[in-house]
Amino acid sequence: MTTNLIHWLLYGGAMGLIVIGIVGVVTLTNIFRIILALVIAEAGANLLLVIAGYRFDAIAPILTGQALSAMPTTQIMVDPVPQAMVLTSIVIGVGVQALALALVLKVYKNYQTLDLREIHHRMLADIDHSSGVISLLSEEQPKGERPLPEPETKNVLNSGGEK
Amino acid sequence: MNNIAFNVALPLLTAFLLPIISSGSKSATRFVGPFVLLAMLWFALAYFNVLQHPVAIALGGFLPPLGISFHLDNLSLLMAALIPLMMLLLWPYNNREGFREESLLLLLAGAASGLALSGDLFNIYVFYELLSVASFGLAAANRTAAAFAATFRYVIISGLGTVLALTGIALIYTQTGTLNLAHIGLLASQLNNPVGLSAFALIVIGIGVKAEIFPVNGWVPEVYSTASPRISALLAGLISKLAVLVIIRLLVVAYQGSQALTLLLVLGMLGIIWGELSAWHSKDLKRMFSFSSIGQLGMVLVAFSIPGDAGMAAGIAMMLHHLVVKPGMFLLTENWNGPIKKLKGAATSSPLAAFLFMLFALSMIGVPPLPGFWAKLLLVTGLVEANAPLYIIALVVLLTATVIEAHYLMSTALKIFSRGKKKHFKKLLQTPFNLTIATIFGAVLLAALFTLTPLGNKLNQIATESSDRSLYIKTTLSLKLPPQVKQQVSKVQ
Amino acid sequence: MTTLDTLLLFSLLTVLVSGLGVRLKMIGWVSAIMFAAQFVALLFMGGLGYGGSAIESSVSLTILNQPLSWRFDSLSWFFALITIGSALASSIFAAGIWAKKFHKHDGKPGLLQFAIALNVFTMLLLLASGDLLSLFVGWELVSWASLLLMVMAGGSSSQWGLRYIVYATAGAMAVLAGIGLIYHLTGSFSYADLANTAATFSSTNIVILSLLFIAGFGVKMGLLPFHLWQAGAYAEAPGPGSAFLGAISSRMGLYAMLVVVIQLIGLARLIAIEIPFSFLSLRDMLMWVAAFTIIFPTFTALRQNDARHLLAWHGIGQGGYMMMGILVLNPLGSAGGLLHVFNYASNQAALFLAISAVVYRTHTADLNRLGGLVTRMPLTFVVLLVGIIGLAGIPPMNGFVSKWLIYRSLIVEGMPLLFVATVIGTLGTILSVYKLIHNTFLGQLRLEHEHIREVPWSMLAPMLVLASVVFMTGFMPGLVLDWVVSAQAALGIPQLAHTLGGVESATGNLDMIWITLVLFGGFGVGALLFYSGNKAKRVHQLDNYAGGHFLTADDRYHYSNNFYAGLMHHIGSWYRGTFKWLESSIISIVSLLSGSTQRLFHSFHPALFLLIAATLSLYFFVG
Amino acid sequence: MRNISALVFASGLAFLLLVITWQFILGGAPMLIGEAILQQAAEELGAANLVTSVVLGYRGIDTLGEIAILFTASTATSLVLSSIAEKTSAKSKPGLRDDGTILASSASLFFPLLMTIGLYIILHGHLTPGGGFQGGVILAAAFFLPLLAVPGRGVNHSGLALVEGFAGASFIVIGIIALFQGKAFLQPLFGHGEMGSLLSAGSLPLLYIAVGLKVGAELSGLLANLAEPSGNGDETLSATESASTEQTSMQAEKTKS
Repeated sequence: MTTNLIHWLLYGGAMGLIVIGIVGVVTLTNIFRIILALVIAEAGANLLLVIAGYRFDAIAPILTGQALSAMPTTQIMVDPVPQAMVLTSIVIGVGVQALALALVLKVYKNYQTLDLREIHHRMLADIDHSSGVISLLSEEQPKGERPLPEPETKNVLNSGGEK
Repeated sequence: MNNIAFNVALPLLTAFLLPIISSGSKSATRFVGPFVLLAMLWFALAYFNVLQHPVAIALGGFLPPLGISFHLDNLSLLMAALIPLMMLLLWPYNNREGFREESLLLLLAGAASGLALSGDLFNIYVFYELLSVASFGLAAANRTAAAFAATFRYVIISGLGTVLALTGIALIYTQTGTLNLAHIGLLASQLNNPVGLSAFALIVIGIGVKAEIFPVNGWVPEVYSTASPRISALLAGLISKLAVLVIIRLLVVAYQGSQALTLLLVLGMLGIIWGELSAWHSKDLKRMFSFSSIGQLGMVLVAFSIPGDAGMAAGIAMMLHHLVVKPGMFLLTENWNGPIKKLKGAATSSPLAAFLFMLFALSMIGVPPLPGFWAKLLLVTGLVEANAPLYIIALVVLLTATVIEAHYLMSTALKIFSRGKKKHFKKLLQTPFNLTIATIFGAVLLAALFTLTPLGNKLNQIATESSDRSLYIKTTLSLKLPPQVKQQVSKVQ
Repeated sequence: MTTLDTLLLFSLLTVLVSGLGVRLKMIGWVSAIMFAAQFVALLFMGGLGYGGSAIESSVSLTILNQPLSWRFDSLSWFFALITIGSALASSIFAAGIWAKKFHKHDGKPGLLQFAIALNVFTMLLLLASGDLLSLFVGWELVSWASLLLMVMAGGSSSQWGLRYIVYATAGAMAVLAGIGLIYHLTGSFSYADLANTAATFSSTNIVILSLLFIAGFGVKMGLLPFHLWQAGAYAEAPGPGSAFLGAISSRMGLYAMLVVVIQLIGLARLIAIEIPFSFLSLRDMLMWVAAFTIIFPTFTALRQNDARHLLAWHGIGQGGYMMMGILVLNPLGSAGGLLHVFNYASNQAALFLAISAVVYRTHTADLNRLGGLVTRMPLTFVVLLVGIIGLAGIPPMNGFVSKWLIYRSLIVEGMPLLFVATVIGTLGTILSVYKLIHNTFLGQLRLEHEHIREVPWSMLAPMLVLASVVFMTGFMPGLVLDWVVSAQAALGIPQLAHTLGGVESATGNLDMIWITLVLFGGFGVGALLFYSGNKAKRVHQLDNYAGGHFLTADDRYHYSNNFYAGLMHHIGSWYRGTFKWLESSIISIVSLLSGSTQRLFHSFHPALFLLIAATLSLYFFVG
Repeated sequence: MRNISALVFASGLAFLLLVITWQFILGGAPMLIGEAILQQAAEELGAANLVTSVVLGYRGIDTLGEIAILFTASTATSLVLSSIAEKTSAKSKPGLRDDGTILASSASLFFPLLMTIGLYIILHGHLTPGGGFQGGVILAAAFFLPLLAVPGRGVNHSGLALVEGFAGASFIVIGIIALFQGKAFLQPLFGHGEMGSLLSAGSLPLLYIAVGLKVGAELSGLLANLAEPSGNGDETLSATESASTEQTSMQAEKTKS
């Protein structure tokens, strides 16, 4: 029972990290912090992975001392596979984070803000501009002059009379 | 001397060496990539001749499930052949800026091949991540402010997705104690519980970011409208299919229960509705195509959610059709990127492009006898055959979506074909390079039209083969199981 | 190589030749000759018109394990005859001088010929379909081929074309769903399997199937409420194109409905199904749909000020007659419905060509800008007159015969309300065609039309031929009734006993030869009286005075504006914008939904959706 | 609104995940392949560190994918940042800014130390905890430390590219050599040697050296790329600016709540 509880706490901690990370990504607006939140979530996933190979009273899967000569070892070892996987996934995480940071730098350079809302706004405006579409968002912020519809110059009576 | 591992090793090797090559000779940088892709194509095609039944290859000489194995059947080889082919078509031959884009494309090719071939869950995850990072780089390659912002959002949602997928993989590992897909398939009974199914859901949502699955595809319109058309074509055409392939493998091997299928069906349906409705509302071609791509991927998902061979055949057909049509369409957006209203006279300035647009649009709507129709027919008969209320709803959704699709595509087509002012014509002229590639896609579509019967037979063969769970398991695990595993397996059973 | 192969090959060749030579000047005549060749090839299969057995095509395909085959029976032959006939007439009309002028006004006469050829080919494919799959392939091809014809004029026609294609796609999808359901029930797409197992289908399935198919095929026929696209789409095509489309295009829906609903599923099943909480069977409901399809569009036609639109609106209403006749399902009614396909096609082609001839000379089809052309274009006037008499169903033209059959069948079957409805429709037809001929040919000649002449012979010839067909088949309806009866036999429904002059059966007698002779006798007497009296003095129409004032060219003494003002005052609100609310509400729903769906993609934090999706799907599996 | 729904759904997700966890804890996680590997890895590969056998042996292709990801990330980063780099070089390059002699000289002092440790860890990857990744990171730290101490000091990018290119390539080439010997791709070469000694475990140490160099070069390249713009005068200013925007956004959030 205690083993189960400890296990559960461990797993629960990993899951908790994941959820915290996700909540961070969703609720934060500063893009640098969003990256940090992502890092937390990744840490949670990695933790989960490494716990999957955890055994009570087991040693690290490295042969030392007499174990070297007495193969296969009699001592209980933890699962080496998740450890290898975690190694891989940490490095992967580093790569992604570095790229995300580079993007943050460039986004900041271009938009002079770290606020995701503002960035999103400006990005949509940019896309609309480059595709020549009048932005939906521009309705909310009119830019001074707005072209009025052309006045009806035709005499309605004349044209109506013919029809 | 022929080994499919080259399809992964060679592009990666070349990509690693590309910076060094480029410091030596600029022209070599440009030609080494296509050369490697041709070699990859040759390797993949060479296997088609040899392959009579699926084969597994143990990498590093370690037998699965301990080591990682590649699973070679018609479907994975088809993808492995399509990857270099698409890359060759969409290669930046006229890029003089340096080696980075080429390098990323080669990495993408290697990762995609690995993804298509791999039979190990974590290995798939690694290649998926490699694929993601390479596609992030390519998405930002335009270097506009909007492209950076869009890519950043893409990175974040994709990163969260991979966290979920990794969680799913960890859950599967805790349930089965193995990562090899075939081995997981053997132990599938242990996954038919809330934990296993949750793992599936997490993986679907996570990988679904790339597969443009419904709620996690917020990045699609942004990235596709900021990236260059070639990259959009690649992402929408090829990469999304590979992500779908992962889901199918998992589905076939481990999750044949109705609950997993229902999840896919619902997500697919929502994707169709959302994608097509949004596409209807969009006012420029790039976003229209991105949204319609979401809708199409939804259809693919719906197809795969049909149990049995019928669903597999329909799904593969839809997938291949979309793989040809969507890149062709994206290539046409290069100079037609203004609002749709201003496309008047486009047909006069480049009639071939207008013809191609019409061809792609008709095939996408599913007008017989174009290939799109047959794919849709397979889907419709499959849905009717599945004979469950939810599938009938999916049918209604599919057919309604087709009407909406017909409306927005045809209103665009009619704009393109209507007469416009002469002074706009120059602006609407298509660049010959992109037009040539789009023409090739069109030609492929027409070629498919004239070889429907053999294609259909091949499709059925592929579908039966890849929906055969026991065949998949047998193929990988017939490579002599290590005694311990055999023991454990028998114990578990 | 069967005769059917020859026909299809000729048709395909026409498409290819006219497609390749789209820019050549002579292409009009070349394709006209090739249409004639198709016509001859069709005549070689003439045995079908007199009860010959079906001709199989030697071509058959297997795609994705589904066989596709083609064959021709008497019904197909009957429809093919009308198709190629009207195509031939339109093609000849468009080949000569008309093409030159069309070309001068930025049109592409070669493309028109190509479009007609393509339409004919696809229609033949549809008519020749030997299973549900080839039926659907043909159906879709026909839909998309007619889009080409509709939008080639550019301008506002593209809007109508778009509307059309959306309706057509919706219809096609309904058909596809129906075919899918049949596939599920029978396990194949073949006609034989469907016919064999149809009796075992449950009532629910029959209801779903018939609703799907009737809605799907009904879109092309312009059945209410799917009729809004048709008039504009047909009318805005280039003149001869309108004639072709108006004559036959929407009848393809009727053909498909005949094959699937009548021949394969069987009308008896429809009669057996009662609609809950009403006294109607499913068949009765459809008949009422047909009745409203007759009335509403016909009275809408009354309101049109464009001659082409007026005619096109009639096309919808006349389709209702055909449907009505066939649904009666006694020998009289179904013969009437089928006969009306032929009669209406000849009338409509003649009328559209006549209007095109008027447009060719005057450059307008606006009924308020025409008038008095009878002195300038007498032969065109005659064609139009013959055509409208036929359309209105007045003896001695052919339209009377088919309508008489339909009325008679309704009376015989004891459906007085439906009979009244059809008569009301005919009333509307008469009123509106009167408006047509009055506003174009009668009354005051406009000053700007003072110097126009009759159209050249290349255009007159097909018109006159069509007019004579209208008269001859009215005079001797037995000629066509032979084919109709063969078609009835092919459909497997009771056949009509007929003679050369009309019908001779227990349920009704009609001898058109006798009626025509009496009528002309009457005319002869009248003419005798008229010409034996004082010679009339011919004056110019402005050589006149009214209210003590001499008339000038500026005075409009010919009231063509706001025709039937009084009638409109009373009934106008009844049908104005009928069912437009349906279309516009669907559009607003779609645009509302799509706006909100796109909002989702514009929401600034996509990760939220990931969270929600993950939570919900986990809940789905765990909860 | 968004925050509330996020919290609601997140708590739902957390609850569901915990429920799942509780469900599988009771069964106990099986260790199918782990156990098998523990038993036969030493025999098959001859590496004392069994994790290394997994990383480079059983899951060698994962490792290849992983270094490829690092390479991709660095290529993508330099692609993203390249326009900045060009701009910086166009502007007057700021001279080396000395941030203090103590910092600079201790950084140079640490360099050999870190290099040694890093190389040691890499070389003993098949014997003791550690290996190519861990050692590579330390190598990168060795290169990055001087850069932190003396901002604006350039990094020899072409040298790094050379190292990372050749290191990555040699990993694959070792794999391909096995292929040419008629073995499978990435199959370990050479004999096992005496277990526990430095020269054992066949080609695994070679692979780890390649990985270590690759990771080291990759990470230093990445860090240098990210650090380069901040060597610029106006970029340091932007950093403070970003901090201030952070503060304002925080304040804005506070006022909202």
